[in-house]
Amino acid sequence: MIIPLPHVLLFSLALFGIGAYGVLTRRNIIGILISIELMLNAAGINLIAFSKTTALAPETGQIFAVFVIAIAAMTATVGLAIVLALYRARKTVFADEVNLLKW
Amino acid sequence: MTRPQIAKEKNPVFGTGILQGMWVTMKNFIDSYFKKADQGGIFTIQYPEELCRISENSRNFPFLVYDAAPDSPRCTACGICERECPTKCIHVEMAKDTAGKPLRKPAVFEIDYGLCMNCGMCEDVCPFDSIFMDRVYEIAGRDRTKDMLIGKDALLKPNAYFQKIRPKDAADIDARRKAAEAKKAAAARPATPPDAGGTAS
Amino acid sequence: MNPAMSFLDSIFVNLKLWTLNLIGHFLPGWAVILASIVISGVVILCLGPVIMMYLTLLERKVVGRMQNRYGPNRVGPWGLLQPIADGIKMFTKEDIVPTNADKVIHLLAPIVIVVPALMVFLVVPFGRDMTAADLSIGVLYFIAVSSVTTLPIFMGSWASRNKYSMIGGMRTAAQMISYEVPMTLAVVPVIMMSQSLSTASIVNAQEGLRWFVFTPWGLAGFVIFFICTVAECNRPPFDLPEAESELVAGFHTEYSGMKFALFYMAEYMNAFTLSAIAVTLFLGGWQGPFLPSWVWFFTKTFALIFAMIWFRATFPRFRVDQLMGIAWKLLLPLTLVNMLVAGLWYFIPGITGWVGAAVILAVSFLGLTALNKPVIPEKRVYLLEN
Amino acid sequence: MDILNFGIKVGIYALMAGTLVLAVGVVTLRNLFHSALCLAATLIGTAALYLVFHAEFLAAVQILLYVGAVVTVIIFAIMLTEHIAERSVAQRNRQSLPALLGILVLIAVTGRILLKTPWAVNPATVGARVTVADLGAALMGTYVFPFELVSVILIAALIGAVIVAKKEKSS
Repeated sequence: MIIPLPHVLLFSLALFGIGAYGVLTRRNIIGILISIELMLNAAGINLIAFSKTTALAPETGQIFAVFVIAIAAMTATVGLAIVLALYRARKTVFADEVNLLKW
Repeated sequence: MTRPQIAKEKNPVFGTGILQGMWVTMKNFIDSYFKKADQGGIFTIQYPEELCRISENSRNFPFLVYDAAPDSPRCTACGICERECPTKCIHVEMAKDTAGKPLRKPAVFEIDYGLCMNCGMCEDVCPFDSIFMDRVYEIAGRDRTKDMLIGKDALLKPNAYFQKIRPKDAADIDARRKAAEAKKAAAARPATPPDAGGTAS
Repeated sequence: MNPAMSFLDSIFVNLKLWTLNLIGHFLPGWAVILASIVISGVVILCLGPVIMMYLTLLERKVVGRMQNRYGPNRVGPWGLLQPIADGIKMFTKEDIVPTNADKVIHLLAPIVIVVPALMVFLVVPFGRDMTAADLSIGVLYFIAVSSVTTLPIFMGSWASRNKYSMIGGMRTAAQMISYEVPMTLAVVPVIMMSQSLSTASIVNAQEGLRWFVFTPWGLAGFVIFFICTVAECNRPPFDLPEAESELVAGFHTEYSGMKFALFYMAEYMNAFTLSAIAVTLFLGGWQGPFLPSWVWFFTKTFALIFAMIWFRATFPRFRVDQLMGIAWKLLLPLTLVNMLVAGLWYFIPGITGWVGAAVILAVSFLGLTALNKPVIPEKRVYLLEN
Repeated sequence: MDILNFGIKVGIYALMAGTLVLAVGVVTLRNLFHSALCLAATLIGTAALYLVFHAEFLAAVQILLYVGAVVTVIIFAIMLTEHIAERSVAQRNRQSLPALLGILVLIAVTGRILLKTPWAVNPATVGARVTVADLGAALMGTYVFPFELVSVILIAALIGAVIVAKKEKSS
């Protein structure tokens, strides 16, 4: 390892925090999806960093990072399909305007 | 509404149409190196080096014909062409000798190629078979008043040139002129022709 | 191989080693490493644009010949200086930015598009030991980097604020994503057989005349890969994103001068690198008898580029539904069958495997074409309302 | 070699900082298209970080799938719904400040835990180079069940996306 592990973890923590902030504050659903991608990415960095330093088998983390990427791709496709359907039905992409099920 | 009948596919095997199309372009590519223009090769003409073959009947701007020497043209400065020209692009002045007596040849003969519309009226009306339509086309100029105004010296071209560019017309005209001259000579054999120098060929 | 040939074969490698030795005499070790990177980088950075310039000339000449014309032949002997004249023209043209354009992205798009186009050169094996960086994931690197090309096209089309650009960008997205799938899957059999992702070892696996294209799965894979290649670099007949007759110029409608030149450059460099990768994967790369390795490589690559130009001169443009149909309904299933066939061919030795593989491929191809009968759209009747 | 090492180290930290700046851009930029582009740049930065950890395969997959596919799909969706996301419309809800505070607390606490934890670095793992073949063997061996599961979910997502986004035929 050329740089210490905690630094990498801090970096991915910051990335995760930024993503979470985006999820909490964005109104646009596509914006929320983008922020979720950031958070998943932070998880991927963590997996890789651990697989390089503390893992028992070096490939474990990479395998799970592959899974994370696959899941992220699915999130994007299904989420965006829902956004498009929503846009077609209600002419909006803002999360707080989709409040039909709100009490 | 009935659906339009689609023509039966000519190629039974999928993909042969594609290959046929590709063969057409490939043949063109190969032919462009090995075949002449009329056999399917390249027919582009490389302009400044080689010029277009112009058909005999092509016409554009008028010029004057002389027989023996440029200072004795067929033109008699009668001014018919000047009068008949629809765009008035011809300007003729008759030459005068030192005594002020008019000679039967032009002193000034100018055609404004910028005005000329290539109608060929001058050629039709000329009674002396002097003015004909030329086919030069590399006459671009930078100034439309100066460069397009063509003077007598540039307009005068020998009969040989006329025979070269329009051999059929030139032969007809020469034959007619010869016949007319012979008739004239036969009629006035005792006397010397008044303008022998001008029209003898 | 006689000594003269081996000298010619490794002339560029030796030149670089000699230069590095010279530098090693004067400078410390880290500078030599740096210089090694810089030399390869500079060669690639020069090679890319030069190849692009002469590809434009080649294309214009060949298309001209196919249309019974000469093509450019005025500037310099045989028009050899024409690309330079074009370059000067591009440099001196006015740079127009639309008023409503997103200025920053409009500027960034043509710059960004050149980066992946140049980066792909890194893994191209130009000859024996002539790969700039023999990455262990070479082929994947190539696929990954070339997939980024969609992004700058999107940037350009969106930032122009022009409906033609927008439609062009949308079409690009659909087309490039669709054709990436069969392209990647067509590579899989090659990776299965050579058991490596590195371009250099893939070429080494095709030693002698055992090029992958001479096997049933290799031929099918090559054809599929090449079709996808043509589609990936938006060349006719897959040039819907920049269809002149429908979309003016597609995503680069609003670009002029040097920015347009950069788009153009990226396109031609992509055409070159994609052909080069096709050669590497299926046509044996630099392998070949008698001639130096790099001569073989460039001969094969330019043969493929010639084929691309040939397509351009021959075929009319696809319709959008046909384009998508070919990618998803014909090429994708065929690549899946091809992977299976490659496995069978590997485990059934001798003539049985060959014939079996060929038969399976032919049958699945015919079956797929039969299933994909061209749809004749219903004739539309527009009733006038009264 | 010291200078080279130092340079690489500085480069890595600069890469991290740049990636974070771009990530901040992703969540703060008003124009969604810009933030999607920032996302692409962030993902490329992360891929470069993967290279630092000698995970070349992951880096390539990251670029191929994220930048090549996911970001493209996102931009596609942005373009299709674009005229809604105009400048005049508020792009952020009213919980900015609480969210910021909460995130800062989260980062502070977790960061402290991170720094305090004695990480058991496995020297055998640090030295190991994972090749693509190793990954393939692991995927087809130890992890074959999750692998198959992911492929099933992928198919489900594919079909689901098509069904959800399909335009219903007007009767």
